[in-house]
Amino acid sequence: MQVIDQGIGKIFTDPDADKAREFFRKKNRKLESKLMSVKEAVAKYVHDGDYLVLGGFGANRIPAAVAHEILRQGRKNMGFAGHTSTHDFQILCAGEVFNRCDAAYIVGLEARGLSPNARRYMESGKVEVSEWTNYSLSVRFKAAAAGVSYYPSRNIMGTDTFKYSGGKIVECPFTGTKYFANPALYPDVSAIHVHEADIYGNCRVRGITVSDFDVARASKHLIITCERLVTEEEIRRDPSFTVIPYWLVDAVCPVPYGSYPGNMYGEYFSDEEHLREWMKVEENPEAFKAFLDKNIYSSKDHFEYIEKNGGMHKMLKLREKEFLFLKARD
Amino acid sequence: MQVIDQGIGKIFTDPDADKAREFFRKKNRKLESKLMSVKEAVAKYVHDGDYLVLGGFGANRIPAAVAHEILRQGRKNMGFAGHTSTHDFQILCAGEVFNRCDAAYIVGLEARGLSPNARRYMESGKVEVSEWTNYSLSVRFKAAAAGVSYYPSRNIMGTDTFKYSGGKIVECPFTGTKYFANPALYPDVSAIHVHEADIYGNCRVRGITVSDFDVARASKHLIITCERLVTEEEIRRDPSFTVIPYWLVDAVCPVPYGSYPGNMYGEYFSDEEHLREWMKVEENPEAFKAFLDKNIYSSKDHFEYIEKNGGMHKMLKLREKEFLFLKARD
Amino acid sequence: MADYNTMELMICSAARELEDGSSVGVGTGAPCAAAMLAQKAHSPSLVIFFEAGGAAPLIPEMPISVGDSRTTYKAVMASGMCEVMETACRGMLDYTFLGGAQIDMYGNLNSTRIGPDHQKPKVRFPGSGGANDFASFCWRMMVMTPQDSKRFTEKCQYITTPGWLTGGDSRAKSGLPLGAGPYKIITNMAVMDFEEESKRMRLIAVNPGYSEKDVQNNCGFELLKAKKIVENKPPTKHELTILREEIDPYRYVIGR
Amino acid sequence: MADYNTMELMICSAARELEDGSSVGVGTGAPCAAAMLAQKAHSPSLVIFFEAGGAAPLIPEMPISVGDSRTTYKAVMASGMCEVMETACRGMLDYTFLGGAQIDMYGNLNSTRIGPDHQKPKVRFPGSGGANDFASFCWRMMVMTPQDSKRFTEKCQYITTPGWLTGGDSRAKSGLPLGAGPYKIITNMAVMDFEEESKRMRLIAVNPGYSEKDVQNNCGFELLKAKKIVENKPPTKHELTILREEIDPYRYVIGR
Repeated sequence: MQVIDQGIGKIFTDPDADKAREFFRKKNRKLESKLMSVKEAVAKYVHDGDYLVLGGFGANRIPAAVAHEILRQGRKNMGFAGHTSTHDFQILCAGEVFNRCDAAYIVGLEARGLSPNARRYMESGKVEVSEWTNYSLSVRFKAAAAGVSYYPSRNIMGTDTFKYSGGKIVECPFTGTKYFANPALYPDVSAIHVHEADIYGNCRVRGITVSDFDVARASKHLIITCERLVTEEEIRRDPSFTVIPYWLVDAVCPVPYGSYPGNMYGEYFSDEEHLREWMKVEENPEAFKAFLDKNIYSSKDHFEYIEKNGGMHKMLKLREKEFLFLKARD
Repeated sequence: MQVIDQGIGKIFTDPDADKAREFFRKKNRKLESKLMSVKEAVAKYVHDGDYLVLGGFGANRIPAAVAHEILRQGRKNMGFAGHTSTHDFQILCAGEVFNRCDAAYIVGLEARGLSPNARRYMESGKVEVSEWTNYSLSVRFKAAAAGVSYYPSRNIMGTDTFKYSGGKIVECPFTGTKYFANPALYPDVSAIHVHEADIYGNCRVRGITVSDFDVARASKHLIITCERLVTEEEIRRDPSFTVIPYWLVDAVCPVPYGSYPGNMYGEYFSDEEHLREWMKVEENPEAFKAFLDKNIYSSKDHFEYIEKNGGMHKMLKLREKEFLFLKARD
Repeated sequence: MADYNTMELMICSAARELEDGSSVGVGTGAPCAAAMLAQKAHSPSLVIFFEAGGAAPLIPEMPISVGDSRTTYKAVMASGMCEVMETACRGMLDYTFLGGAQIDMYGNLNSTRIGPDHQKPKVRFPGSGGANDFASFCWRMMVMTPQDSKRFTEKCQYITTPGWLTGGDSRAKSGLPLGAGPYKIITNMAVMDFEEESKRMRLIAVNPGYSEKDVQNNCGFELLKAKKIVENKPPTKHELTILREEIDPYRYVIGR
Repeated sequence: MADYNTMELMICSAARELEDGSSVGVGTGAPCAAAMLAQKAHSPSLVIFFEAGGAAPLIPEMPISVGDSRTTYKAVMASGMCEVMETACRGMLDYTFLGGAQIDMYGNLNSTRIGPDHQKPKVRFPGSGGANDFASFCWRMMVMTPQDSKRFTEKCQYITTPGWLTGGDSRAKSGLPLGAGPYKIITNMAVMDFEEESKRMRLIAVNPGYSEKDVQNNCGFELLKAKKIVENKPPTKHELTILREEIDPYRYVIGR
């Protein structure tokens, strides 16, 4: 195919669809329980050097428990998709977990400002970066979910975002229109937090799905954390609601309040107080180290972390915020 | 772009994404009632020569009332997407409504056999046919829904289905893998039958969605028939369930039992007796003409058609079949 | 021992190919019966997909349409055509069962037309539906069909659905996903596979009551023959009981 | 008359651009406040989209994230990123509001980095997020930004998000959708549009209390000037009441 132009960014994962097929051919399709702890799931499916994706949207429906556990288990040299990655990005930067990054939205926490530590890490030269946009990363997942090696899109062209991407410019064979070719992104492992799952991994999500539908399908291994376990019967009662079917899933970890301190649609709002504290303490590397020790490294799991930050009282307050009984930024 | 090979089939619609954008730029985004009768909707949005798509899957969740009304209003020279089109195809062939067809699955009614009249029509030479597969037609809708002029897929290559298609073979700019380029299909008008809609056109669908998510987005005009009107408040109560948002929709026509004689998930099963009668009577052109006169041309609407075929007693029986109290083929 | 008909034997032969924990894309009729039988007899974890969107249902009775409510009964997911076909394209579907009006020695299928004029065919059939897609994407494509020399033809008048195309490495060169292709052909008389290099159809098992010669006489091209041709095993009582009592009590498929 | 601050004026100016029945893709902060104000003041049918998937919500209070629960409160649909961006790419989104650390005379934006070494930047910003996408797809891109000559720069150190690129027909040639591009730039001092042929930024309105010279002095490149430069209308009482009492009672956006 005639390539009109191409970016200089690296492609950190292999877009080859036949190689992905060889992997998926061997993926387990048996209906068997995948219940395990987050600790077990990370030990089993997240390896040094793997390319990682975290679902949700930065501080909304994020697999926070998995991100903390990755730090506790000391994973290094990973690849990471910065696909509106905000608080999750902040966590991974704290552990210097990755050394290559597909950046669409990183280092910021939206209206909350920029993370000093994430900026330090990204300005250190320790991380190799290719640039994309949120939609282009979505399309890269969508192409992988469709089992192909690329999909075309109409964004990005003409900018430095293109120049530092790993994409190429091609022409439509029907209209001659130029397109940005997005290479498929098949992550080695992803973690997604959902509202409900059964022990086999059939999942339901409420509210926005962001790119998780495609991320789940594109990923070679998939760790699910869920607010609530439900029965298989409940899943089969109405199959219209299933977003992620069990054959995509490798681990199911029940983690109530698993998106904390992030927002979980219909469940609890984000803990803005804690997120502000996190941003603030990052300004002082020593204090930040102590903060991480307390909240992540010396906590044995997500529940201990929550306990240290207000426990069930805090959770009830965040639930009141979610339902607008309290203002979001209070 | 280098084209390695291409089919000889015609592309009946313009895949140009910029032209589609110009149309959609002017499409109404106001939140206003689109309630109207099927008769009004067809008069307003279905024109001679238009390219038409009917949602659902042949005899499952089909907009039967719209198909009948198209015959009553005598539309001709249309284009049509035969995307697992079974009983709906049979209806349109009875009216000789279209003269060009993108064929993926036509003339058959799956396990029920082949439609004698649809076969006669398709063997008459009156219809220009391009060949595709079900998935390729889905991808053509998906590309249009994404606002691009093509998407690549890995099927069809090496066959006569490719040869008689309007697609082309290109190479992936990353891997060199060959792909079938599917030209985007932006229908002039589509009709989709759904479970619930509000007066603005926000729709919910239960059970399989087939390709309707993409068809709704790809279409320049969209007619919705629904089993039940619901309030806007009910739609907004949980936006997770909305499949088609109102800005895609031009007409909302409440038609309870609107998929009859087709199946409607969770509502009523198909009327196999009536479908068998239809197949049988097609063998005799004279009898078929009388049958059509009775059921379509002399019926003023879908309710009269249902009344002539067992009315509410029949509907109750089909509901019992749907819930397995009666066997499907009884 | 002979208390079964050939359709029952074909369904049982097909069902045995579907090992536990595998996945299969099926249509209505005999393929669906085979998948249901496999699931009830020996492969409880068989994942059944229908092209219209039904995924892993607990099928309560034979569907009439691959999109009817039976195909999503107590299913794990009610999705759509892209979801199912893209699951297949990612390499997650092991098997599919297809059919056609014609089949050639490379397993290519015709379900589109008879007659040379595409715009005015002598006989128009439905076309691909999802057959071309499943055959392109699923690792192992199987065919259940009656055996006669008109159907098993030297050259399909139209190739709707890819088999091994013109044999050898032609399929790999075509651009279709690597490693997938026709696997077994199950007829009322025999079971065939495909010779590894040439990709030509090869006789590997003959059904009780038929000879190798019967099979060749009812085939419009020369069949290769495996070194050892076995006799196909008849249905077991267990299989027949499930098939007749649970799956197709009205004998829609097995009775005809 | 002067009982408003420049942020309030900017939000009111921006809101007035959003006519009833149009659609807009917004982020958090001032753009969201402008869209909310438009909806409450004069455009009840304004369709608001958030890139994470929220579509047509009845926003109860300012969101903190474009994916938080406020963005789908009583929404018409909770979807995903592809759904929103593809709706925009199909041509269904009329407007978007963006910002950046730098903007040049063609409306190109930098929100990625300062410093020449991409792998070791002096300052790393978030990058595109959905900004490049919205700017590529939405018909009319607008920017709300404080005006100073560092921000309004001759040449962005990095173009994250496309404006008119290098002006003239360069954007049309780039492959980006035809007819879309930067429309208005709303600052604390003025409103600019883009001259039709050259696509260079052009002063069209000055805010009360500022002169044309103030604007040029706070711009790092030469601004074109419209034949007639008007004085921008101050916020009305009605607008201010809605903005202060309903939209941003805690003055998160307008107070700072």
